[in-house]
Amino acid sequence: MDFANIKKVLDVRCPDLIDTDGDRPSIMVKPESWGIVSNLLKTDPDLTFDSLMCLSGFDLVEDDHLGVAYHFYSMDKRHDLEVIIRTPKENPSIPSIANIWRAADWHEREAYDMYGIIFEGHPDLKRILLPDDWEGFPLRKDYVQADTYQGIIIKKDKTYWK
Amino acid sequence: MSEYFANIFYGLKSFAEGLQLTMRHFRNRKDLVATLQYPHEKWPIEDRHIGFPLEEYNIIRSRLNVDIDDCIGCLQCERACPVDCIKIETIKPPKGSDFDCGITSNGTKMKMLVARFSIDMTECMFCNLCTFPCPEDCIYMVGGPNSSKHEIEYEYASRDRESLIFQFANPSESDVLAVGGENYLRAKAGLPPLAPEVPVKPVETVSTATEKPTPTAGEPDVKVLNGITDRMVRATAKKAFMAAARGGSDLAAIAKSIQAALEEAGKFTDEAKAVLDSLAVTQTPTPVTVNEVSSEAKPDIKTLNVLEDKMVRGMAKKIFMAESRGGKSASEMVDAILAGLKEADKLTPETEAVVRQLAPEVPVSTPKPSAPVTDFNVKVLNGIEDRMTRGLAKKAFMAAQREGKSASEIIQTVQTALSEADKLTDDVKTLLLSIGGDKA
Amino acid sequence: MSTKPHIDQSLVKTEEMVLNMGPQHPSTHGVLRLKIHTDGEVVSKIEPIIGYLHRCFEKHCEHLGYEQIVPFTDRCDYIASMHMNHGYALAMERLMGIEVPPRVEYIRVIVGELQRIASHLVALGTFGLDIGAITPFTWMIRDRERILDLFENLCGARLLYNYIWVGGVSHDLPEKFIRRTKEFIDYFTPQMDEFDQLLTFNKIFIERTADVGILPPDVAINYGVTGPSLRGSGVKWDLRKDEAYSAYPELEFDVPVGTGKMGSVGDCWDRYWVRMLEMRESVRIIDQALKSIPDGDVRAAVPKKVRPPKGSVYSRFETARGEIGYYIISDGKNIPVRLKMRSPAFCNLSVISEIAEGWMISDLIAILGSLDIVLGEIDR
Amino acid sequence: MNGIWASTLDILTSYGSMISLAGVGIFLIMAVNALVAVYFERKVSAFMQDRLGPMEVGIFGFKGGKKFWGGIGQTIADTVKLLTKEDILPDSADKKLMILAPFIIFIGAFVTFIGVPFSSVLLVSNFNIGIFYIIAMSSVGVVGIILAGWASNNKWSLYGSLRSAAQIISYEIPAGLSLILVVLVAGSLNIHDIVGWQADHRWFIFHSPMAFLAFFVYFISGVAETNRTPFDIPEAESELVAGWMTEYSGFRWALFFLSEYANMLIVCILTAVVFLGGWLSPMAMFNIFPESWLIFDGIWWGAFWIMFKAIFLIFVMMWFRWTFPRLRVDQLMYLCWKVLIPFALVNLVLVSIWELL
Repeated sequence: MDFANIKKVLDVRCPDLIDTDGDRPSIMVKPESWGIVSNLLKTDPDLTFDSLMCLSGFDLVEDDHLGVAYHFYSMDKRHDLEVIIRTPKENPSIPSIANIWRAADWHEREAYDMYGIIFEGHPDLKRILLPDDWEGFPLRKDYVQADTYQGIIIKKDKTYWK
Repeated sequence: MSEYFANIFYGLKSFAEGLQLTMRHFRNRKDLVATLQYPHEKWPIEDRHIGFPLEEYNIIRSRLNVDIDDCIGCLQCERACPVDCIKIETIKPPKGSDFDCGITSNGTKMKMLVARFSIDMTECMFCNLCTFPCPEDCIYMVGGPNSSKHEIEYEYASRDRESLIFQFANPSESDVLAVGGENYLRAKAGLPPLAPEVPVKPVETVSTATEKPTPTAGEPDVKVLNGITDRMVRATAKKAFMAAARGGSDLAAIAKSIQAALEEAGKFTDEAKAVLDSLAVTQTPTPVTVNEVSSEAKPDIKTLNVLEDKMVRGMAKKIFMAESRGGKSASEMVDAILAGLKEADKLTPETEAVVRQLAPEVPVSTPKPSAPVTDFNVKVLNGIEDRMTRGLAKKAFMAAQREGKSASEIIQTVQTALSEADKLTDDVKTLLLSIGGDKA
Repeated sequence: MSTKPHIDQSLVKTEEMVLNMGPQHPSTHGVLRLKIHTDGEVVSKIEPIIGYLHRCFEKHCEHLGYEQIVPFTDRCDYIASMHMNHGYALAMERLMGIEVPPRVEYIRVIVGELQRIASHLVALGTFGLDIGAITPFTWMIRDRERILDLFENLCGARLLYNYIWVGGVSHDLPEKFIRRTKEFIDYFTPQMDEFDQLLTFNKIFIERTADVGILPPDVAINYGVTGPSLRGSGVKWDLRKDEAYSAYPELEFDVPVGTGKMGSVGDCWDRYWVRMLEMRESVRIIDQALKSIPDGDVRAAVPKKVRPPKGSVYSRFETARGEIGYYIISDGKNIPVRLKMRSPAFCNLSVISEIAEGWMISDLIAILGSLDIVLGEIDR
Repeated sequence: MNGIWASTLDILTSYGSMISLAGVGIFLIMAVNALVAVYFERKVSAFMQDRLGPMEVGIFGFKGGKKFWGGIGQTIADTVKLLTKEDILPDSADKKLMILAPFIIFIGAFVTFIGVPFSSVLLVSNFNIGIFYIIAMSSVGVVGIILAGWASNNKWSLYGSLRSAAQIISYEIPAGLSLILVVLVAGSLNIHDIVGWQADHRWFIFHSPMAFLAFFVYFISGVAETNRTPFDIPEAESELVAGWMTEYSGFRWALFFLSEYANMLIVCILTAVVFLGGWLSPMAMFNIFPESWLIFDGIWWGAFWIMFKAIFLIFVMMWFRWTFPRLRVDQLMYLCWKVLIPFALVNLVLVSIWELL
């Protein structure tokens, strides 16, 4: 079923926890109520979002908030949904859904690795792509690249180029 | 029990099939072998399997090559390259000078001299994005359909990194000087740029002498802000400067608006303040001394790079290194290299000129006075306020100019283009008329 | 007379051995490191450690123009880079609302299916290598060379093509391309029967792969496993059919699904067999597409400056390994604010700690091979 | 003058030098066999995989055939490379054991050659317990393998060596049983008597269906004993990189290689001698030719026939290698204990009944 009645079902189940902006087929959820909503999305008989397509962190510079975009899909109902959650940049934390959708386990670790978003309740939240002792979260817009990592120069020296 | 035997028999049957298959490949190996014995058989080979003959290649991805005399220095390829491995430096002859930069093979007149066109093949990722935007099709990958100009050359491995940087432009000394690029040459040789008696157009960018209807006494020059070392601060300062300059306000107003912009961005360092004060006080733009004072003119081994012949260059460099280790002065070095080259009878006049360059005497040529006259070119349209319309107008202007239309026709096409995109507001129309008007 | 020494079992301390398989290991298909706890031959715990091939693809994309990102998407999954290009182009076309001419759609389908065959040939060849059969690998690579020659004639490159752009393709088909592809298909069909005869129905191969590493369908969906590995577990899910894009609706082909022919549904043999059947389907698709390819200019809809409107898009595409997703946020400028690539092998690999525990080391290698992972797209 | 000759002669014939002469002879055979077998294997594998194999390296400019059989000097070049290559011993490894291990394996193969005949006369010493001696000596190599795996202090090598130990020891049983079957029928352990029996009657392989089956059981367990595919689990490339040989390089690795190919030769010659009538020419068996015809018998022809049969069997071993995937360790054990040994025992019983009839 299309986005309209997904929204209707959600409004019925959890009244004031979700809100949409304009006509875009995505819902915004606050971090605190994400635990309830995520459970609902998975277990509700006529929603059954059983597959998490993609979980991506993002950093839109304007209101210095970090965000996570979830894309769910239901294999048998053949409908999809986008959920966006914003958290402040100082201490970004979102409840983890790793034990509901196992696919989220690695994606959350990657979002933590790249943006520093803490996912509470995640089985073992540590860096997945970068070495464990890497400082800073690279994909944030205000990330300044260190010169050396354990003595290895990172910047490319193009002196021969002049 | 039967499943046990069934397993064994199925196993034996499948072994027999497999063995029989590999034996068939073993026996008729003549027509099944797929190896290309590289040093003897070169790719692409005739239709033994789906190898293609050369001319059938639609496109090839091997080394980049540039026909430098077709290159008009438009920097399109440099912008298209995702990994920035193309470096082009062009020198624009000052206004009105009669220097003829030449005609490309398909007839467009070149407006600047390409002083340096180097591609770093160690960085290039062979994605071929640079060959599409080139208006003259002068940058292409060798081989395949271009094999008439260059047969396939995919064996260009080399021992050191330098020789993988391909320098395509090698302008002769006289051309560069004629174009007024001696600052460029001195920069290349690591010397401080000439102290200009008469305000000489700086080398890289054309000075933005803004064409305001009422030109003030000394037009403020954005180069003055080069004094600020910190890149971020200088960028915001310049942006503020351009906005203010375009708005037609005079020098003091510009300085104030820059100061406001810097403070609001929290970047108002004292160094910026010093530069702004110097801007506001002195009317004529005094070129601020170059940021880092280059040390006493030390002969640089790079100048020997110009030598064509690898042997000569190698020998010259070897002696140079020996001498410089010995701590000799530049002139002794030059004599030693010349002596070394002479007894290996490799000394030709032009190699001698290059070696002499190591210890340059005080340059004697005087810079030609440049006559600032506002001729009719695309800068005229800077007056238009809104960025979108200005872009559209400029595009139409360039298109018309390339077809060689006269001034008024160009203005006409710009006007029609703007009206089509219903961007032709009345102040733009008046500006166009004022430019078109006084020309007709 | 000393009594027989009585050994108290509890005193005999046996402990698990921790082994590092990788990052330099012949059968981890790239720089993947598996931290394994084994007692004897049986593997009790696996922890995949990735990130050795991380090239900050997403950080790069935030400094590149939209048309400059295409060669970078190639380098993520270097074995099926046509699919990565096509996935990216599809996402951008949805974002910008570009309508692509039918000839381009057909070219993209032909080229995509050729690339699927080439990618499966590498996947099945290395899977056979992991089990120990060396000859099928060399045969498969020999046939893959012919596809690479076709691509070389098409766009000059053999592996990383930068061929499918936003809104079209970079070069039109050379005049002999269609005849040559026809030749390749006629040559390739009997070769597939040879692979079956040598490897698929070989008793030792069946012994090594049937009933090994069984992936139940619900676990697969929960872990986000997609592509042939998911279809091997019996789930009939193929984006080319279910989210029909490009010219696939006009071509008829069916989606092979694992049926537990040699063991149980969802074992290594099924995943292998699904890929083998998919290659035959791809041959069928190419056959039809070659016959009915329309004419037209391939660069008609390629925009001069790619500037998508402000907004975001998430679009999916069926590559050889699974479902690649591009989540692109743009704010009207010519460089993206955020480009997230959801890579299929990333999720397929995460399932290994679930299905490979309890098996022996040689089975762990077989299961890893059957999941067909490429580290380039896992680490991005 | 003849003083010197006399002294050299009696040195040559003195007891000590006879042994060293035989030793050098065996070493030469092993070296030449390794050279030829490696080149032969690379060419066979190449043709089966639609490639050409080594084509470039030649000896003194002569490259061998243009079309397919080029690259003759490849193995010589490899040997020189192996001998001159740096021989790395990891510092955490147990140095002494690591140096000792390859020599034990080499001795295992070297000593077995004493009992192996190359023709009716070309035999180092004609033991009257020939077969028993060979079986005993062929299990000496296992000790060296375990030592090598343990000494190189690398977990993967330890895996490889323990797997190999389990494999070789357990495959000796079916090999032994099928040889006992031959001894049972021929009535003596001595190689000459066995071949003599086959000369009087017919080749052992056609003796009875059970003997035919025993040939296959012996050949398969022979393949397993030399760690060749489909039983090359100890040095499985895809799992254990190179099993117990991983930490070795240069000369010591060459020794491993030498003894592997020597073991292969031993197994093939033994199979040829015991089942395919050693140095008897196939024409003699069918005795359809009249007596006077030249039936290629005698010492030199005997040597040719035995080597021809052995090399054919080596080719079959290589053929196996490039066709079959690799078994898992427990499947390997299953095949040995649940399939080969029951078959061998049943053969034994049936043959003895067959003999009574």
